[in-house]
Amino acid sequence: MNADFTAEELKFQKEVQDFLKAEFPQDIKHKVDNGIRLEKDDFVRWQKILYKKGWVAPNWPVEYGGTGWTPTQKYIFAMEMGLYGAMEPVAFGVKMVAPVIYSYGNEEQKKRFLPDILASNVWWCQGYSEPNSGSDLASLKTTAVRDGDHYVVNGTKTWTTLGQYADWIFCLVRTDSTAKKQEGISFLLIDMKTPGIKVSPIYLLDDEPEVNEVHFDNVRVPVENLIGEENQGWTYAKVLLTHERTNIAQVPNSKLKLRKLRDLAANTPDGFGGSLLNNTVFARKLAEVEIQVLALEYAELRTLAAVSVGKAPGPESSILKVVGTEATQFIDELYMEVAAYHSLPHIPEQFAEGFDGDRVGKGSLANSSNVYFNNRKKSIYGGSNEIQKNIISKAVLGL
Amino acid sequence: MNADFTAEELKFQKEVQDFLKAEFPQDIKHKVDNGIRLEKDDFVRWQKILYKKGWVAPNWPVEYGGTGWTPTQKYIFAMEMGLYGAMEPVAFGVKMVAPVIYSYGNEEQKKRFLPDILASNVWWCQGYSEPNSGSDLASLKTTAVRDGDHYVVNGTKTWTTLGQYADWIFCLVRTDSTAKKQEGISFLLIDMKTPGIKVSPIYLLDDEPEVNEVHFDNVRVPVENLIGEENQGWTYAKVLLTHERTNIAQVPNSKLKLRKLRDLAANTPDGFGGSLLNNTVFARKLAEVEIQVLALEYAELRTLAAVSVGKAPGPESSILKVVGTEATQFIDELYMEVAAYHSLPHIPEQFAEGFDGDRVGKGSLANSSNVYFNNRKKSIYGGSNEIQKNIISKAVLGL
Amino acid sequence: MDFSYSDEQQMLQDSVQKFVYSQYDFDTRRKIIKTDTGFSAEYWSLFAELGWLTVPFKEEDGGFGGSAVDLMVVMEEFGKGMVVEPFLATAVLGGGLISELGSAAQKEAMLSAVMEGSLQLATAYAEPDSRYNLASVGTSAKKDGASYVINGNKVLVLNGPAANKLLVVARTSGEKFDRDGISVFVVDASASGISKREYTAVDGHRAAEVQFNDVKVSADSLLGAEGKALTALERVIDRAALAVSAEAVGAMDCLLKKTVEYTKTRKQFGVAIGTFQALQHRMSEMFIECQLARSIVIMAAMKLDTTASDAEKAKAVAAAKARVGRAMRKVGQESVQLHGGIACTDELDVGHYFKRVTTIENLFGNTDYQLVRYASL
Amino acid sequence: MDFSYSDEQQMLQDSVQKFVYSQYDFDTRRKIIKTDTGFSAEYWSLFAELGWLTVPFKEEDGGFGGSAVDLMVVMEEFGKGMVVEPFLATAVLGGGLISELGSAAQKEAMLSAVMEGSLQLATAYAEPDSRYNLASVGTSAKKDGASYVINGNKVLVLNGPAANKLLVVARTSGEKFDRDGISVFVVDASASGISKREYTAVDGHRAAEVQFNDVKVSADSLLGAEGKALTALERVIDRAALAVSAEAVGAMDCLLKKTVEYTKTRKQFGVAIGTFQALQHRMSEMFIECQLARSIVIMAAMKLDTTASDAEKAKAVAAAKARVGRAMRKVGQESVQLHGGIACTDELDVGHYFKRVTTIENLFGNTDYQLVRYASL
Repeated sequence: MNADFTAEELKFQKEVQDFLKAEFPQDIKHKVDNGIRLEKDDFVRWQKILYKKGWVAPNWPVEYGGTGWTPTQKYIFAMEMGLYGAMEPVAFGVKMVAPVIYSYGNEEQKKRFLPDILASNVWWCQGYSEPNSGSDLASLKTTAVRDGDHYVVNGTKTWTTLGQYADWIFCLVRTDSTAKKQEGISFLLIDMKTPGIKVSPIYLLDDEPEVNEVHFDNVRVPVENLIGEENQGWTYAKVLLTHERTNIAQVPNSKLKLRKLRDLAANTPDGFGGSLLNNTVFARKLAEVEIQVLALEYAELRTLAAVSVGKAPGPESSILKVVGTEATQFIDELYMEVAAYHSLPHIPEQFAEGFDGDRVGKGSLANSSNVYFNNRKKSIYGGSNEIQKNIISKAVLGL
Repeated sequence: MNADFTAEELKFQKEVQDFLKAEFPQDIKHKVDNGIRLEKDDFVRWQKILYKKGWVAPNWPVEYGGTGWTPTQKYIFAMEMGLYGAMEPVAFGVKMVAPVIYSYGNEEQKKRFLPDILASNVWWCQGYSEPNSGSDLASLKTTAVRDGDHYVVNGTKTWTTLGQYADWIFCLVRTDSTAKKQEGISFLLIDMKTPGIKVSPIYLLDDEPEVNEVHFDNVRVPVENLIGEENQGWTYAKVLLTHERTNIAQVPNSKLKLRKLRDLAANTPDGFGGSLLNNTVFARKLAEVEIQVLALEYAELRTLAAVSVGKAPGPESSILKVVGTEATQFIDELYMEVAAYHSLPHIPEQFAEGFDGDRVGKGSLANSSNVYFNNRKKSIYGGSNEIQKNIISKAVLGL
Repeated sequence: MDFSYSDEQQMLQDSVQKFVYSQYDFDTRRKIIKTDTGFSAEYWSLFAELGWLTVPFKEEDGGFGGSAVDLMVVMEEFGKGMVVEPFLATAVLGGGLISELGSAAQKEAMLSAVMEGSLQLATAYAEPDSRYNLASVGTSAKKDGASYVINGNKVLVLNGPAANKLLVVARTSGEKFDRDGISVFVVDASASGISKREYTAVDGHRAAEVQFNDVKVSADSLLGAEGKALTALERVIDRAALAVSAEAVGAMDCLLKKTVEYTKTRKQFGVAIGTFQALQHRMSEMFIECQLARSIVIMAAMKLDTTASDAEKAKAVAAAKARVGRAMRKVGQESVQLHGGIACTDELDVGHYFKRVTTIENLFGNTDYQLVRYASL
Repeated sequence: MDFSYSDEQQMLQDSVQKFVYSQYDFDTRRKIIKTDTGFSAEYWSLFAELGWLTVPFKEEDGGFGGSAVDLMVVMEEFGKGMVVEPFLATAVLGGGLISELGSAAQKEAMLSAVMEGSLQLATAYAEPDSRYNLASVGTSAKKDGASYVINGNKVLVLNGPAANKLLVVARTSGEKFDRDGISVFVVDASASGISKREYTAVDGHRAAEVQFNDVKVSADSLLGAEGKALTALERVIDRAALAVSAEAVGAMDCLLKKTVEYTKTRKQFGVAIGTFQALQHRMSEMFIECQLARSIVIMAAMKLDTTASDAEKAKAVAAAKARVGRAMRKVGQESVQLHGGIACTDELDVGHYFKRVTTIENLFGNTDYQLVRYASL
């Protein structure tokens, strides 16, 4: 057991740092540092730079474009990206649909879809949840009925993040309504330009249209867009859910947020002549969450280490989801606490590109409540934290 | 709505204070103030003094020896008693069996038992729980089989607090094993001197034999000791459980403990030249629990006020149990925190009457862990806090 | 000791409750928030007509009586409707300062206008550096002949956009943290040298950051004795803290009720999620929080209506605000969590209650501030 | 970065695990605690024989290697058995100070005896007023010719009753809170002027309060340079804090396992209580606490074995002790609550694990102390 990086690992770390400093676009960095909303183009542009470097998809098999890194290298890469504020590629393509395609798709599908995902030529979104399914995902009702060489899709998907930008959507659809609920589900790729698809925005608590409802009205999807076998979609989706859990702990991001928070607190008067950081009650809380993130980091490293010696990422990884999201949410609370009165304004234009009016509050503090509100979703989506606790009690504790 | 006492109430408060100062025995007060264990005689002696004054049982109907006080007077009395450190009469007689006797007993039983309870001539204990019943009280298995003019009782009762001192025990026994579990239970009074009864101590985490198992081996109990009707015992017991909840919030006691804690913290160095009370982190926690007890006090007062205008103490009073026990337990944690290293010794003899060796730790700090360990029972007994939450969710929220 | 409402209080409660229930549903509120002013002038007139704007004021000032319990009754019902009309800013904060500090002439001139609904007020006290310390005043008011000249920046001026007059807390002498030397001035919102950065807060209420650049005011705009305003300001802010705590009690009751109802109807895995014991226990804990919050707000309101010392009253309010703060966080977060995704949308009222209680926690001293303040009193 | 045990570590773990499993069941422990000395001399010899007493020591001192990870391996298994033999007091604390500060001759004279099992040590550092601040030393050691004369009171001297030698932290110069001027002396337990108030702690371990009244020791009993002992003492106490944190990880694993097993068999209302979702979620949370505690202890142990600065190492230990502290409280309390009454009795092992983790939280700085310390480092 030892915590040191090898000389090669240190060299690699330096390489990542240098790359980020040289290649992460200044204007995007400015946005990230100041809490300004990122647009589609920012994500695409940055992913194309990563693509040029060959660093889009560390977890993919090398044959499809993966990096072939060791677990430690992957950890270093994710950590340096996160600490620098560089975004990960949007997950829906790289982390979510791609593993299903390269694991269960046919050669034709791999060739057709994977390169465009890697190169950020196509924007994907996810069609899993439905208005009435929620945590009980397998109860989904969107149907796909075979009609010659097509499936005819009808139904509504919801919580479709950034669906307004998407070229393609991957969906779970019901192809056999007589089977048990998990057994009649198929995995279908759908071109968003197909007639009959309508996207309507859902405004979240920060008043941003981050997610959408996607309605399917007799949408005709070629059968070659089916992944694997009909009615086996649930099996594939479960694998995808495991991949989705990678970096669900969000340690690099939390560390960056904590670092910024510490700076902000050091520069925030406590109202009595000192700084908030020197206020013991605040400092104690900050310490508590810093330590929580540290414990989480090592819990994640231990999981990765277990995976690297061939163990599957077990249900234990549910704790990464629970603890990671709760840590994020607690950090959000501390931002509001630093912001105090300045946590209350709702001035979205101040956090849009090109704003040059009077600013309220230091840095992104005037957006701290909105961030807090928005991030309440984290303990709900991706398998709610209650579902994760069910998984732990059943699959780990055997209750 | 107003928070002021009337002139009469203030006069009554003064009367209680004067009475306590004059009549609460100095030697018992010394024990209470220094955390020295109280013996049976202490309880009996003090109750006899209360008896002389007519103040043993404020909640009893006047005809049996109650005081006829208004709810505010009862509140004042309980608060002054608690703040002075004067013990309430042991609950098993006055608060637990007596209400069942005067509500459901016959005239003969009332005459036979109530005066001795009031005068502290007879020590009662409770025979409800059994090794396998726990929170599912109605699953009890101790049987009472009719045999002529007697019931023959067999089985084991447990968690019988101070049973080693008891002259009598009131028991729930199964008289019909064919009925539904709640419907075959009877309420029986049993003389502890009856042949076939064996009391064995159970040592709790503080190593004290506070509770006992009581074994019944063909114990013959005269039928005239049955309260009310055969197989109706569960109904009576439920009423008793409501009475048991009186002062379950333990506000006066918590207030006294907090007051002492504040003094101790003021006189405890924080190791850096200040006092623990001036340590903001500690002071904040102390404030939190003081405020919790204050909120609890008003929650209890609101319940009492509702009762006084004729409303039954509803399932809402479950919150008094939950919050009251948790507050006590949290205060115990703060005592350990003040005690620091001195929370660890286990020196029971130091807290027994007449100890004159070297003392370890200030006041009763060297017993703080034992108090903490012992009081973990509070969230378990009297209907565990989990049961209380079940009650709230079913009976209050309708879930 | 008496926990029942007087007949007048009962009537007041019925009246506000009826209004909220029948005229202030969630859609109506949503429309009001989206108007230019962010509140309904029509409803404001109705509030005046029904006498609600007189509630915070003493009888000798022409008010309903000014008891804290009365105020609690109104605010709790407002909390249930998430009422955005500037009752707090105008009648409790601004009106409160005039009532505490004003001369007979000033009261005559302004309080009746407030109670009639024709005068809107805003109080500019918080500063970028002050956090919750009311004595931390950097804004200066310098005597200049028969006038004062005010310079400084104020933040979170509630009702700043609509107010006709601003009550400005400024330092007339002393150093930044001195308790002495703090004064309050009544300034016309249109006075020269005032610039406002107006905004909508996350809870839909309107506020502004206000800059004072050489704003000249006459000596008679001074409220009370020069440099002696702090204790009155503290009393008024505490009364406002109690008011929003009572509002929170109303809001939390709605959150709990809505959450319980939702879990009874929302089905997952073939059953209503309200049948899951883990959720039942959490709702029981929400209920406990609601009950304790209500209890301690009643405690503080009753305490303010006694003849207790200022320190005792401040301690009672600190306790209430701190305890309600803890309850709000728990009840707010759990309501959203138990509803799931739907409560994360702008569409459902639950998220808006959550925003309002979150705002309340940050107003007039957050939980930790009040805990430490309680400990120091 | 490597999270696997070396072969030696794996063998060490197997060896201790096997001992605890086969020779240290709950009844055996109970009997050991009730003996006069409160530990088993036979087992102590066995520890020496199996080489476990060499684990905390460097190879150059004749030890196993002295890595923090090795120590973690042993302590975790000890935690599962609630081993009461004075390994911590003798080998980690006392032996650690000698290893840090001792001259070659002192090490020669004492460390081999410790590793052979023939010398028992105790460290007298905490004082009635010191709380967790190691620099707060009121006990004085005054030079008197070729001797020092020690006066003062020490509390919670672990293994105080059985120790042959006491390592006494005393001030040779400076004021009470100065970091400079703190020295360590090795004093014979039978030296004249020492009086002990011996007791059993709530967790069954033995300790003493020790008074030093004009205790005269020769100059060669000084360990290291006069007045320069504090940083070494801090390192040793941190190592002990890491050791008990690892012990807690073992104890918590047992608590969780026993609680899960119990709820699977204990029936109420006709079903095993482990089927109640509210309890399932609470056990899931206990599992999370156990995993986070284990993770952060591994972090701290690995950090101690690097070449990081003293401050970084101290910060890692503070983090671990604080986080484990929070976990212990939750896992301990929940284990008792979920077991119900039976866990409140002396009879069941659960209560004893609970006592031990409660004790550990109070040793070497409790949770809040470590959090504030972490923030200051």
